[in-house]
Amino acid sequence: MSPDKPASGDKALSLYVPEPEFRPGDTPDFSDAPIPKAGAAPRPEIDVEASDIRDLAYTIIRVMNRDGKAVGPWAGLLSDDQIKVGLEDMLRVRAFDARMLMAQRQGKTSFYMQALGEEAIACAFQKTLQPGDMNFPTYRQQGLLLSTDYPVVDMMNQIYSNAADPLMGRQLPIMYSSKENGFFTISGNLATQFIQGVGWAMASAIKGDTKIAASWIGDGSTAESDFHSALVFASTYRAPVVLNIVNNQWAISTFQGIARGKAATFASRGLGFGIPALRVDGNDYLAVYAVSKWAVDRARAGHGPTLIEHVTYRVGGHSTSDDPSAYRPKEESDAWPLGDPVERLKNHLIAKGVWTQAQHVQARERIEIEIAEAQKLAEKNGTLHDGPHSTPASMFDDVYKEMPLHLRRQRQEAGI
Amino acid sequence: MSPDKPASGDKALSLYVPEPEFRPGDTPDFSDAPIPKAGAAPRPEIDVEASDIRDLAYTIIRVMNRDGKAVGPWAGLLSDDQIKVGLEDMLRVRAFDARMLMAQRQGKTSFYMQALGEEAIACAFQKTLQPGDMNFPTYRQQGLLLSTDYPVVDMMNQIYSNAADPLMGRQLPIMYSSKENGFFTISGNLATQFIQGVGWAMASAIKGDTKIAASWIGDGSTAESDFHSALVFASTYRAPVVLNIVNNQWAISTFQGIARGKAATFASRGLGFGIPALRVDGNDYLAVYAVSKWAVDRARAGHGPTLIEHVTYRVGGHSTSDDPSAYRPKEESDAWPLGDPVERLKNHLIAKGVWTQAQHVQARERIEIEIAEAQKLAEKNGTLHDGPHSTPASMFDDVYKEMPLHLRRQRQEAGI
Amino acid sequence: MARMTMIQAIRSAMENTMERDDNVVVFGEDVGFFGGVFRCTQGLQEKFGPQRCFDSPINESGIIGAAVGMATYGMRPCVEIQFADYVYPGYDQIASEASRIRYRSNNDFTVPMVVRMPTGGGIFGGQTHSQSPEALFAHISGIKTVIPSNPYDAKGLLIAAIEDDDPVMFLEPKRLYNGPFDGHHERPVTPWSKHELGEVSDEHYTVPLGKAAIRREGAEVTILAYGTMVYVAEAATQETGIDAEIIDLRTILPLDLETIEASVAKTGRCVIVHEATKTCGFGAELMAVVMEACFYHLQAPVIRVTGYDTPYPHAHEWEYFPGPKRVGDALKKVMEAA
Amino acid sequence: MARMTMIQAIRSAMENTMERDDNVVVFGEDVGFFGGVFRCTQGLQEKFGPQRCFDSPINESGIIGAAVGMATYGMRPCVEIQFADYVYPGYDQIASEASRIRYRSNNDFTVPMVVRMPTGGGIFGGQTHSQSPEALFAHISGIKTVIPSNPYDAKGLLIAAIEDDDPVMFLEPKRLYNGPFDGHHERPVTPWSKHELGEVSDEHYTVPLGKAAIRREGAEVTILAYGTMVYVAEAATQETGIDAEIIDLRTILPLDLETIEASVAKTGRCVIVHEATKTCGFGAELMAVVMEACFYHLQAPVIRVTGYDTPYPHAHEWEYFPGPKRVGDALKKVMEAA
Ligand SMILES: Cc1ncc(C[n+]2csc(CCOP(=O)(O)OP(=O)(O)O)c2C)c(N)n1
Ligand SMILES: Cc1ncc(C[n+]2csc(CCOP(=O)(O)OP(=O)(O)O)c2C)c(N)n1
Ligand SMILES: [Mg+2]
Ligand SMILES: [Mg+2]
Repeated sequence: MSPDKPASGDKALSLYVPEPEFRPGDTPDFSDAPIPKAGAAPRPEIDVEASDIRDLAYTIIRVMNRDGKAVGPWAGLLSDDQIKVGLEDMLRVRAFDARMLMAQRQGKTSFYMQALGEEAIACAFQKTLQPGDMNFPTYRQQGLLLSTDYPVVDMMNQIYSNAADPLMGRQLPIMYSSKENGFFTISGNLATQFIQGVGWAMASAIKGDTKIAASWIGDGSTAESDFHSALVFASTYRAPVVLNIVNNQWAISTFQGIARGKAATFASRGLGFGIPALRVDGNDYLAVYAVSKWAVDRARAGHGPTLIEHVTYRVGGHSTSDDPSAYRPKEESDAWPLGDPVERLKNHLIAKGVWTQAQHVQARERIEIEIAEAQKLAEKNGTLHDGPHSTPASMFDDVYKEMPLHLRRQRQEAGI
Repeated sequence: MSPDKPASGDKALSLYVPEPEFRPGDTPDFSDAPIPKAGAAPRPEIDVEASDIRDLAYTIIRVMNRDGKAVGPWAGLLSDDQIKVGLEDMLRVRAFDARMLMAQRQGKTSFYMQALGEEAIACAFQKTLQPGDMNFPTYRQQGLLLSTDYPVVDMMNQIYSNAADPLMGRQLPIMYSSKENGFFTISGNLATQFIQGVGWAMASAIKGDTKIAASWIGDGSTAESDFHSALVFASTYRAPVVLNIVNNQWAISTFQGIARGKAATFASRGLGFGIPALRVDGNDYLAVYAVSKWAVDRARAGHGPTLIEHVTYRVGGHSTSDDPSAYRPKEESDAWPLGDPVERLKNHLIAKGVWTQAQHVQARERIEIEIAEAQKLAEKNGTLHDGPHSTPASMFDDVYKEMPLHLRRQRQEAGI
Repeated sequence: MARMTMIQAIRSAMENTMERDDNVVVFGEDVGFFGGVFRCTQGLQEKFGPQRCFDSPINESGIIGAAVGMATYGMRPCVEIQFADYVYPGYDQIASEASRIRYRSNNDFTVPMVVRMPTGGGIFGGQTHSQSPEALFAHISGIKTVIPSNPYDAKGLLIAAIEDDDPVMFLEPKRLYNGPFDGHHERPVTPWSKHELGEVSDEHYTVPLGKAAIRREGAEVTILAYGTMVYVAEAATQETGIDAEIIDLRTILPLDLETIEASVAKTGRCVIVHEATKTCGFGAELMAVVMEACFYHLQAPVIRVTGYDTPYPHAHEWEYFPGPKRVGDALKKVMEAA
Repeated sequence: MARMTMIQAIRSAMENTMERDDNVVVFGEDVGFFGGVFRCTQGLQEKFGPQRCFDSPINESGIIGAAVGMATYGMRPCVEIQFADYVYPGYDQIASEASRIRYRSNNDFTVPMVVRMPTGGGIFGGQTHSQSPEALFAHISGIKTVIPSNPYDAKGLLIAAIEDDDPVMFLEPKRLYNGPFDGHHERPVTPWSKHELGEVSDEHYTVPLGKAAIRREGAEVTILAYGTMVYVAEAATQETGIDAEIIDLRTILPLDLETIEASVAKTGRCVIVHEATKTCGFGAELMAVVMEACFYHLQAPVIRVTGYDTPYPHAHEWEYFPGPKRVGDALKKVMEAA
């Protein structure tokens, strides 16, 4: 069919399959990774057009420099006290994770997922919201709840599926729900919440409300179709929503190259929809706060959606069912150049002269005790395998608002 | 939760719902539409990186200028004879459409869809392919088949669901299939073929073959999730595929703003995946050919996928079930500045001095007679409502390679 | 009171609920300015503005996913999927999300959402404009599935669905939009204006979800049907002279078990009719219900008359479609048995 | 010959077919370097290279859509969906595409593709790691659906599925991966190495699609089961002392109608067991099949023992799971009846 080129001269094609740079046994080395200097990225007005800030989708917005100083146009938004609260929030997430990981190992529940190394993202983001706003989180945003006043013990009750579980033992551990605290019921199905958040935001706009939504997704899950649905709807209707991608570089055993083909950035996907896209150092609490606040303000002012890619690293296993040493070098998280979010924020406060190592140790211990006490309380309500649980008959409740006849019959037959 | 901003000061949100510029009764005026000059866009090497040619996703690559001259770096690829063949291909599509539209109006079949105004795209693209390559078309790429040697009468037999229908009357009219001619079986479900084409191309690469695939989609259908799946897979595995978007500005009654939110371009969606993206004047046969050839060569040379946005205008109704005067001004297609692809190519040949108006009329009449004769032949094989059709029993065939017992029983019960 | 087509009745239901409750919004492909490819939403954008009735991108998962989000905010979205055949890309949002949000969140979030979709065949729409996917909804716990057979019910059921606090799949037999169709495609179509169930009030009223209607009382055999098949059943009953009791299920989930059980207990015979493919279609569940509750009353095996287990063919529409002849044969067979 | 777990048997099937036919490729989420979250593809990338076994993006529609494209090229993709609960985003590519391409193109294009997916409960996986969606496949014409219950069958059926020229959904009861599980969760698990059906050849062999296996001959009642429920049925039979004939369907579509019909004709009683939710589950179709073919042989109403019509709950797994007690009660009831 081609008028000028014979098929015979063509060379054989071959499939390119992206591979991560390092596998177990390799020595990870990120010295080539382009890490822009803190303070270098400009801070645009919130009503900017996406096309005017394309570069922000390809850089990494950073605030804290190596010396722990906050620099550049994104710095200076939080008071010392607010920053200390942020540090404590992250410590709380870390202590909570450690305890619950252990509880799962001890057989007190079936499953757990930690956010180790990513704590800054959810904790800082939550502080940019107002009461009534709604997060549509994934399973790795416990920091959103843990930096509100949601009772830690209720989170544990849920994890234990015990008699006080607010979700009646119906959900897998960590699949919390709290409308009150702006935390949408977590789904086990990836990405579905990303478009739901957009829909919720559209509803707020239709009703002339002032509330905004925040959708959350992982790097691997951006490949899911509902990521696309969300961008299409958010851009079309300029929904008041912040679209957060947590790029922790891994999706179970699969590195980020499988979701983005080693080219472009996740953030840059927003540009094809005219959605402003910003890439931020996810291990820099101050940068996450500043960028998130920008996007939240933008949404609330009626300028529409923002896509944020939070660049971080998943330090722990994917879940308690996973052992990452099978597919990546153990040393990789240490080698990763953006460091630990808790250490970095601590150093910032110390550099500022408003915090000491001793205060830090004290705070950590206090929080660990808090968490341990909550755990004791929760375990009084039972654990997964030893019970007690909600009554078995409650299994039939709330499938519908009113129980239809066929379910009433089934419950009767079950004799429970 | 926000430390510094009270909810009370916020102004009410409101939902933005994009509207087309012109509705019935308005006088369409495109004098503001940015139409770049023919010949202005550069022609990069085929192994270029997407990030080096971002601008090509935001412009319109054009070859024929107002005087019908072919200008710029994308010009000069086709001989006069090849261009004449292209013109005749387009005339064939137009004559075919006119006849079949009429046949549907006369009650000889249930449904028809024309490609009026978009003929250049499929016709020019097909000429860049080699035997064995595979198109994954939508329902509006009849030009792909009509510019090969696929029998016109078989297309009509399919449209009539008659006794000679190669698809046994199983498919809605115009849902052709021809592996032999590189035309994948059309689906009624939008966008599914876009990722299938990527999979086919991946298979070719895995097998070390030299064949490439071309996927097709409409502007409205880029909103579908399988558009996203296709971009993710194509970019990850650098599949040898050309991803074609036919932006004819309408999706049934819905203008393109609903799929792209009045921002960015469809082409620019490729950039977020590191896929080179080119926007081309879809009514300019020479430009479509040149850009398509570039992308096909790129794929075949192993440099991976390209996204092409063909900018055109759907002059006719969406299908025979649609009357566009209900939702857009009748004059809109005339006002649209990129003109008619047949007229433009004709003028180019005349400007070159290798074609005359008389030759053109002659060619058109010859082709119309060809089509009319094919129609007569096809009608000898029957029409939808009068028959004859394939035997009713064949309805049960080919659901599986071998008919399972339950279907054998059903066929028996049917007594046909 | 006025005579309405099913299209007008459906539109009237949306209009009434939109008037009463500004949480009701309508969107979907081509439903805004144009009013929908079947014109069910015509005039709604004009009356309520583009924020209450608008065109959506062509993305069924997006339509349903956005509606789920809106519903959890507190609105009552009523969205249109252009053809039931195109609901599959949105199936995950139905089966994994809408259906389970109340349960998994222990009532913290709920999804009062309606997904309308034209369904069924008989219009020469070929494989992808003719499907009847109701069984795929009935298998999912947490959603309701409604299939009206006439303008009066369509309006009352749709209002009930929009006002219901759980997600409802609302399947509209497109072959009935303009008149009852009994499968006699060779005869002229009767318009709804000639049918008593075309008599529809402009006012707000509901027909309760989960209640079947007995369209014809009869003593010899029970016909379980819904949508277009109700009229096919009527034709077959008339043509065979068999005294069938015709039950129009209207809601297939929750199913009106009591009405079904009482009827089959009375007649001792049963024929089940639907357009969808046979294997694992909703007829299988009806078989099971009858087996479980009425076994000792049965005088003959229950018979299913359904679409065949093939894709919906274009040219052979009338051989495929379960028409009055096939239903009549089943009635005769079930009467002859035992 | 060797003793294999079901995981090893499944891996062996892929290895054998990949060796014999370089058109066989394997991909899915985490199946490449890591070898799959259940390790079913472990070692395949190392042996056959990353072009034959590779990780995919997390997009089930993409996985299945790409596989459809590859199959129409002429390859035989065997893809993994990480859990059956996650197949819904890819449902459109199954129900609208894979299933109909042969038919709609009149054999011009075909889709020899296998979609593997771990299915079923019993592992405290909660709502989204426990589902049994087989009925949603059985309702779709043009695809086959297979559910093995032991390593020997798993290997033979998977090879048959990969070599089959039509699309096959291959549901792997994950609770059986490491040993037969009879629902007695309070007892220690027996490994496959202690079970004769754990005896699996390294060589290529097939178990034909569409043929059921009679796991236990019996005279009093027929139990229709598949997957994990086969062992629950065995336990219930043993515990009640009722002489049941246990049929392991293995393939639910095409269904081995003849074996079912012969057995129920013989026993005159039938109990159907599956994990999936009841309404419109595959048990409904089995009910219908028995009703249609064996009505005059039946001495008692057929009983379904299934998952309840709720999402799969986490804490109440064992109340939800259809265990030997519930199946035993059904056996007793069906024996007492009439
Ligand atoms: C629809 C769907 N497909 C697959 C899975 C299985 N799965 C659970 S988490 C996960 C990886 C997600 O990775 P990412 O989005 O990067 O998030 P992270 O775990 O890194 O936070 C996968 C594949 C799922 N839960 N849902
Ligand atoms: C999954 C799916 N959803 C909806 C439809 C109904 N539909 C058919 S064509 C069409 C518009 C497509 O517009 P576009 O992609 O711009 O292509 P064009 O018709 O302009 O060539 C719609 C909504 C469909 N066929 N499939
Ligand atoms: Mg990740
Ligand atoms: Mg279009």
